[in-house]
Amino acid sequence: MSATSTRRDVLRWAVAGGAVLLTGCGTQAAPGAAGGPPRRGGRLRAGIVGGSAKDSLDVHAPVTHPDEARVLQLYDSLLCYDTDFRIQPALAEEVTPSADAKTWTIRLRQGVEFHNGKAVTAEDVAFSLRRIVDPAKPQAGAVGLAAIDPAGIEIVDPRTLRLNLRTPDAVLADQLAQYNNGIVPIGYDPKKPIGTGPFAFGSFEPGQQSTFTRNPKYWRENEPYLDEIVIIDFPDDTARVNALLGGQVDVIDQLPLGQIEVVRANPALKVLDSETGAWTPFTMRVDQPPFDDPRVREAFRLIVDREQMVKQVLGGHGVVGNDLYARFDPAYAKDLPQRKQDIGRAKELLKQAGKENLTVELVTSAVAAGLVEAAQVFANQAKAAGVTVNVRKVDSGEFYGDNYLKWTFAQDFWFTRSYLPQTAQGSVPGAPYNETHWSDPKFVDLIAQARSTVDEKQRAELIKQAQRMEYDSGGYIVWGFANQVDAHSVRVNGLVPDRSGVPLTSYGFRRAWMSA
Amino acid sequence: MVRLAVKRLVFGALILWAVSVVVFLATAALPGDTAQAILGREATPERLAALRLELHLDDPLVSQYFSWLGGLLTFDPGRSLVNGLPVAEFVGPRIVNSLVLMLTAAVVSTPLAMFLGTWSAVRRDRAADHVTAVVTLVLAALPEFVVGITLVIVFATGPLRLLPAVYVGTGQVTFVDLVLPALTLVLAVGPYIVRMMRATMIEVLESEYVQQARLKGLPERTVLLRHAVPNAVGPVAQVVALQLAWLAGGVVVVEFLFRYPGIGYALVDAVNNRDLPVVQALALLIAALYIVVNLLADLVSLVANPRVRTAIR
Amino acid sequence: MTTPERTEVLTGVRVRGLTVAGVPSGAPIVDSVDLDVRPGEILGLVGESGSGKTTLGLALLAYYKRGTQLAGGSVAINGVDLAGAAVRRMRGDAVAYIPQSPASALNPALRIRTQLGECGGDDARVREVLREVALPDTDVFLRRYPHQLSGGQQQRVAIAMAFLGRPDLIVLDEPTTGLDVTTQKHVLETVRKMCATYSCAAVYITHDMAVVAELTDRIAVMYSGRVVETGPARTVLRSPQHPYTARLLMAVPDLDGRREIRGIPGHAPSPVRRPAGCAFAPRCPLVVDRCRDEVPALEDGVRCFRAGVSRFEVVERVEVPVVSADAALEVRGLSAWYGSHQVLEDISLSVPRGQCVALLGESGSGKTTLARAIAGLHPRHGGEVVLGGESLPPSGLRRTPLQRRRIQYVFQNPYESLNPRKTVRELVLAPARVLLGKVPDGLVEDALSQAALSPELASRYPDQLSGGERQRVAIARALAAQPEVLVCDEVTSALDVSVQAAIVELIAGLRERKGLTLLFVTHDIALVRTVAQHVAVLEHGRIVERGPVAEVLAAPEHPYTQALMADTPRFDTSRFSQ
Amino acid sequence: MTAAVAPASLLRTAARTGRTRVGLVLVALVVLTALLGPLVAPHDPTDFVGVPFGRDSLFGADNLGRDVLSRFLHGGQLLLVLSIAATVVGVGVGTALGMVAGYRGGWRDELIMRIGDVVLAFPQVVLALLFVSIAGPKVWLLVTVVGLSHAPRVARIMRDATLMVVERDFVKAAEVTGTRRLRIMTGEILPNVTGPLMVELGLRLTYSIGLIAALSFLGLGLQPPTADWGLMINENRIALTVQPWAVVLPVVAIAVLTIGTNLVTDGLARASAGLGRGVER
Repeated sequence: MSATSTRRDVLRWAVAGGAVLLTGCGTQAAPGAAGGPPRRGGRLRAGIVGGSAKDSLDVHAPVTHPDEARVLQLYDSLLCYDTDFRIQPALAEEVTPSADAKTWTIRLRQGVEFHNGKAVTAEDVAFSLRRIVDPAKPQAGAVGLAAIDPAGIEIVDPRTLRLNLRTPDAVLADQLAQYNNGIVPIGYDPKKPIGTGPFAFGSFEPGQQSTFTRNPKYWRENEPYLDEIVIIDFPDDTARVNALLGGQVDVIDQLPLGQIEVVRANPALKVLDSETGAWTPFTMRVDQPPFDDPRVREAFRLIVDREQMVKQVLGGHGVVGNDLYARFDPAYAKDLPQRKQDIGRAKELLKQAGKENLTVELVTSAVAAGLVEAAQVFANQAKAAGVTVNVRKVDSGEFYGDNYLKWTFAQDFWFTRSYLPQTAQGSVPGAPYNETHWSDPKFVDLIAQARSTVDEKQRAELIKQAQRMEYDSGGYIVWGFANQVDAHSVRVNGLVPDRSGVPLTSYGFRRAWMSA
Repeated sequence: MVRLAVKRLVFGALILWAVSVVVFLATAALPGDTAQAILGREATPERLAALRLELHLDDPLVSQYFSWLGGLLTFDPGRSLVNGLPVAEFVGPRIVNSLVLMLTAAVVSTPLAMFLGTWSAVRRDRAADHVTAVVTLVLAALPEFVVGITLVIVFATGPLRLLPAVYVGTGQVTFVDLVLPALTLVLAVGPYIVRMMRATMIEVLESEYVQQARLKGLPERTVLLRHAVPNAVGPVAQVVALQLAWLAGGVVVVEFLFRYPGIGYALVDAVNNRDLPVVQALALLIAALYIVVNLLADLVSLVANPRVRTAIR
Repeated sequence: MTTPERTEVLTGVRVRGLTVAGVPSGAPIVDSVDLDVRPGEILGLVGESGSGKTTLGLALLAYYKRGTQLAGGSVAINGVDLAGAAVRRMRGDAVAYIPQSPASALNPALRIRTQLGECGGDDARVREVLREVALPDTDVFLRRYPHQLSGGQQQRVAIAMAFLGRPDLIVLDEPTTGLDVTTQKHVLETVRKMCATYSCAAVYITHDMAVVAELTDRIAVMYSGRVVETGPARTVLRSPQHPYTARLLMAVPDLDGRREIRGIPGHAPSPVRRPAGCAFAPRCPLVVDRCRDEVPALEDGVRCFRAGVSRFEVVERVEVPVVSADAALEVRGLSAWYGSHQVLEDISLSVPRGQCVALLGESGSGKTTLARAIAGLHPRHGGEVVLGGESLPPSGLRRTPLQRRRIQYVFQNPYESLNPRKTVRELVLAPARVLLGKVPDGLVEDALSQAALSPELASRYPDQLSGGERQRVAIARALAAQPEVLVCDEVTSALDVSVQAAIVELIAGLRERKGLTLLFVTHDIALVRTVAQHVAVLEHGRIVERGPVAEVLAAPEHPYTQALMADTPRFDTSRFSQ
Repeated sequence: MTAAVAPASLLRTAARTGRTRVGLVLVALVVLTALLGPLVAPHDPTDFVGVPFGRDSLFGADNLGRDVLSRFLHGGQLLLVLSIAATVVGVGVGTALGMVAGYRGGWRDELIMRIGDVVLAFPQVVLALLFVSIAGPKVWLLVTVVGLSHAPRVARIMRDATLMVVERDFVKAAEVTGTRRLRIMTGEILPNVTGPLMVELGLRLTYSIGLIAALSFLGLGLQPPTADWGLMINENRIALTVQPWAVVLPVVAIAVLTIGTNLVTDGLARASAGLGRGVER
């Protein structure tokens, strides 16, 4: 596939259909390249970070990492991302926007069945979408699908439905590809989870472990290879790594930096290192002093030594950022100059803003790998510019407590997303996670235009303008993109690097197989 | 005796009630609520509102407390806010697991430590005593997790793969799962008992009744086992009780390290989730455990030393 | 008792050159002791506290407490040397020990049956010995734990334990300490009977000369780790050869009141600081230079260069007629409680100004409670305490400083009543500071000298003082407040006889010279005669008899007083010194 | 005869035993490291000298590539200060309450001891966890929570000690003259409970060190990027097998300090018991 192909092309191409498509959101590399042809059977035990009594199997409301991993086994969405973070058809065979991006037509793949044997119909899709956007109980994906009007969902025929949107949305496909917007049958009950995924529900102990058995009728050819998956919760890093080292699990996600060398040195284990578009920004509230002065924001961006950040925080497992997210978006502004540390200029800007010898509090929490570490490195770098950064580490309960999204200077973490879906999440007024309170009317206007622009080139142009604005005066400091580092036993094959930022090839156990 | 026991039980109940209030207020004061804790990163105002409604979090605190207390008095500690399971059902197996772990640790460490302490006291100021003293001092000074990690490296992830490094399963623990966590606890708790036993034994060995027993010409074995040890058991029981009560807290770190499905693990999780009914049930349980263990220790003292019967008012 | 002299070599106990040293100081706690005890004979080992008598007693069983060790000499019983492996076999069999305090020497965790059973002998034998010591031999009794027995019963159990194995030697370490006189009498009778029955050699350790006089056949007097005089009891008591023995006898109170008591100045040295020569030299009235340089050897039963020079002098006591005086202190209808337990019932008492009333009673009679109620230390009482016509509030806290000042209280135990963290000066000043407001110059020195203490002691701490000095400090503290009435609560019971006599002399002198009114609480009927003009006998919280001392003691009317008079061992000088 | 048992002489008596001396040396070693460490540290504790967990320098780098040795040398001061402060708070409050309970008795005794029971019913770690979670990890809060969680334990001991002293006649002697209660407590009782008091000080210091280190370890203690031993252990324990020094150095320091204070406490306990009983009189 050529690098210049646009999403629209992909979708159109999807209409053409073909054998290759059936492997869908996977790498096109032969899965058995190293270990011979894929072998069927076996049981994979996966140690997944986090997990808690609050664990859930609800397709639309995963809250922990193990939840994500489970959802990805049980359910499919209409579309999905491949390992290069390009949208591919999944349960939908074709998804087509109208020219004004106000109407989207979805055509379902033929012959897909739920775990209980019921065929997937347009009614099920309508039920799933309505469940997500239900105003009485909005689900995780509700924000992204905000344009969908539950009343405007038209069933055209059992395999086709039409979405009449409230507002134009040229990038709805991105949302339909989110794992938490999976398709479930009418009458879905999270306690008896039924989906179309590669594995069917076996057992579930919140905070402990869950099992899944092979779905023999899975729609993708040959997959899955394994008979059974065991997903085990591991809130503690040491315990998770010990389980891998002790041979009690076959794969783990989020290998801690300090253990990479240990795993590398172990001939029985392998490291899976994926470059991603996941980012852990510093968030400056543009409506609060001292960050209401754009000069201060720029000064802070100039304070950051990004190379050092990547080296110290990520141990080199990542790439530097340029204060912009969505690095895999085709419209990503590669032409903007790479920002580099410039303490002199930063001091000058602070002086102009009358904010010399500034002291700020940086709120951090160990809610994602590297946050607390990044905060410390930044605090150290800021000293050179005469800025005192007091790191305040709070527990996750407090971080997401009453001050969530209101911290003046804090951090956050995001998986890989394309530009417009990301702005809908965090960079426009009314976005649920607008932690920087960024609300420039001109920017809002640009985004709105882009969302309703179906033409790729025009849209890319608009996006670039918006990116320029954020680059110059936004509230984010995007210092880098962390690699996703996982580890597995050498017996596990088929897992490949993946750009999504979701660990273990987006928990793609359907493609994994165990060598003898 | 009966009056004493009743009085102690009433006091125990009062203490438990005070603990419940403290725990309730403390959990209520925790920043963030259950809904925020469940949704975490996904806590948008709309979803928060919907979840709060679902979880009855908007009820006033006092009514939440009393409905919980009322439930407790009818032996129904309510349901977990987080996963909707009845607390008893959710916590029950974990209590069993923790008790099994703690009891194993106690059953192994107590006689062993008492033996070592006695031995050390008998060999007072000799090489064996000094070696025991140094070893117990060092062990007592090492944090549990260091001991635990070391044990894991030695027995599980290193060249010797005799035992599981962590617990993997659905809540049913087997003997092999128990070995390393229990051993860690034994090494954490034992040294204190050894030292206390040694000190008490030295005191007892210097007592006049031991002198009298020796002057009767009894063999040293009899002097030790019949005359000295029973009189040391009483005071040491108090220390053992304190250590067991400590286990209730110390078990948190160990359970985390070994991913052991017990109450310590569940408590940290419940605090993180702001799962009020579970936190309260567990905190009350730990407090109750403390009270029961102390009662037991008193009982042991009573059995071991008939004089205490008259000494207690 | 009728054993011929010449058989002494093989039977009985033979101690030669026995030396027990402290660890690590090496100072001999027991120094070169030679003793012989024949079968059936009771040897009284007499000594004041710190003289090493208990250490010696244990050494006779080849037992050395931690911190002590055998440094030389030997103990042989019936010709068998008590050393090495033989010891354990012989203990409980050939040798037995009756401890000072059975309450702490009986194992609290074991039943009487178990503890008796360990001493050899079958069940029948256990019951037999129990009957011999006049204890019940029932199963109920045998099932008891030590704490369920009375003090006298505990002591009898200890005696039974000792005699179970029919020992050749039995060591009794002050076995009647803490028992009331009647119980003491019974226990002593039991001991005497048992020793005779079993024809065993007994060493009876005590500080009480009266007990020695009544019980023992021979005496060994210890001073600072050495036996200074030994011989048949009669001989030693009648004509003591060693100056220490002589002075010691003069200090023993006389129940019959014919003799004044005299204390020995100074105090006995600890083994670590024993002087180079004779240990008694610093206190000896007959000391010569040689005494200070050279340790005298034991010759003819005496360890003294000036043996025989000293004599036991009887200072005849002159009975002073009691003159009438107005009451300085009056108690009217006083009752007192501990919780719901009434300890005093309707006590009325009058203390004439300038005179001494002795409050006589055994432990538990309520005498200390009465004293404390008067001093305001026991507010839970009814009735009235009247001082100089003024009724005092029950609680000391409610009394005015003046009222508090006028009654001062001296406590029983000077080791307990002086705060060890304060200097003598601070101690003496404390009540004066609170009660007098302005402290006059020289108050401390004045009070100390009144209590016959050197002013140099003012900078010392109580731990640096001997027991007698401490009690003097306590008295000085009371005097510093310039009281009218001094309440002395068993002030000599924690002290040695020689010191007791000196304190009694001091108190009597204070009354005579300063006109102090005294309430003297004591359990020792022998002291009453020496100290007081009036006596009130207290039994179970009631005054059962009262009157002038001479009258009451000469012809006691109440059975209790009569029993006290009869059961108290007499140190009857007339028996020896005619 | 024994000398007066002032605290100073208690220490002196204790220092005569070999173990106490070893303990004092160990404590001194760690205290000196903590006090002088910052002066001799080769780097600033927050400067980056290499890749995370790198092993270029003497003891390598930590999880952020900071010099382990420098962080170790900087990391002891605060722990010591906090432990001492918490100990002083705990033993101070506990002693005051224990003395009031023991001396005054009655409802005050009941009230104090029952409240103490409630506090005691929580394991110290759980108590600290709860309060630090509520108010956030603040230095004063750490000191207060750790201190106050000691208080009932100290109060129990001091109550018993006070009861023993109250029974003694010199307290009665002071009462009979009408000395004020506060004065009796400070002047008569307090100087006579210094034995158990010193032992408690030592013991609670040991526990404070452990507890504060444990809280730091659980991430509830001091704030990053502070160099702190407990925090160091927490930050680097994941790489124990790769870069052991970052964990081993603070663990050893804390262990040595604990062993040292334990030995000194032992010595104090023996000395005060010995003085009370009168060794070789």
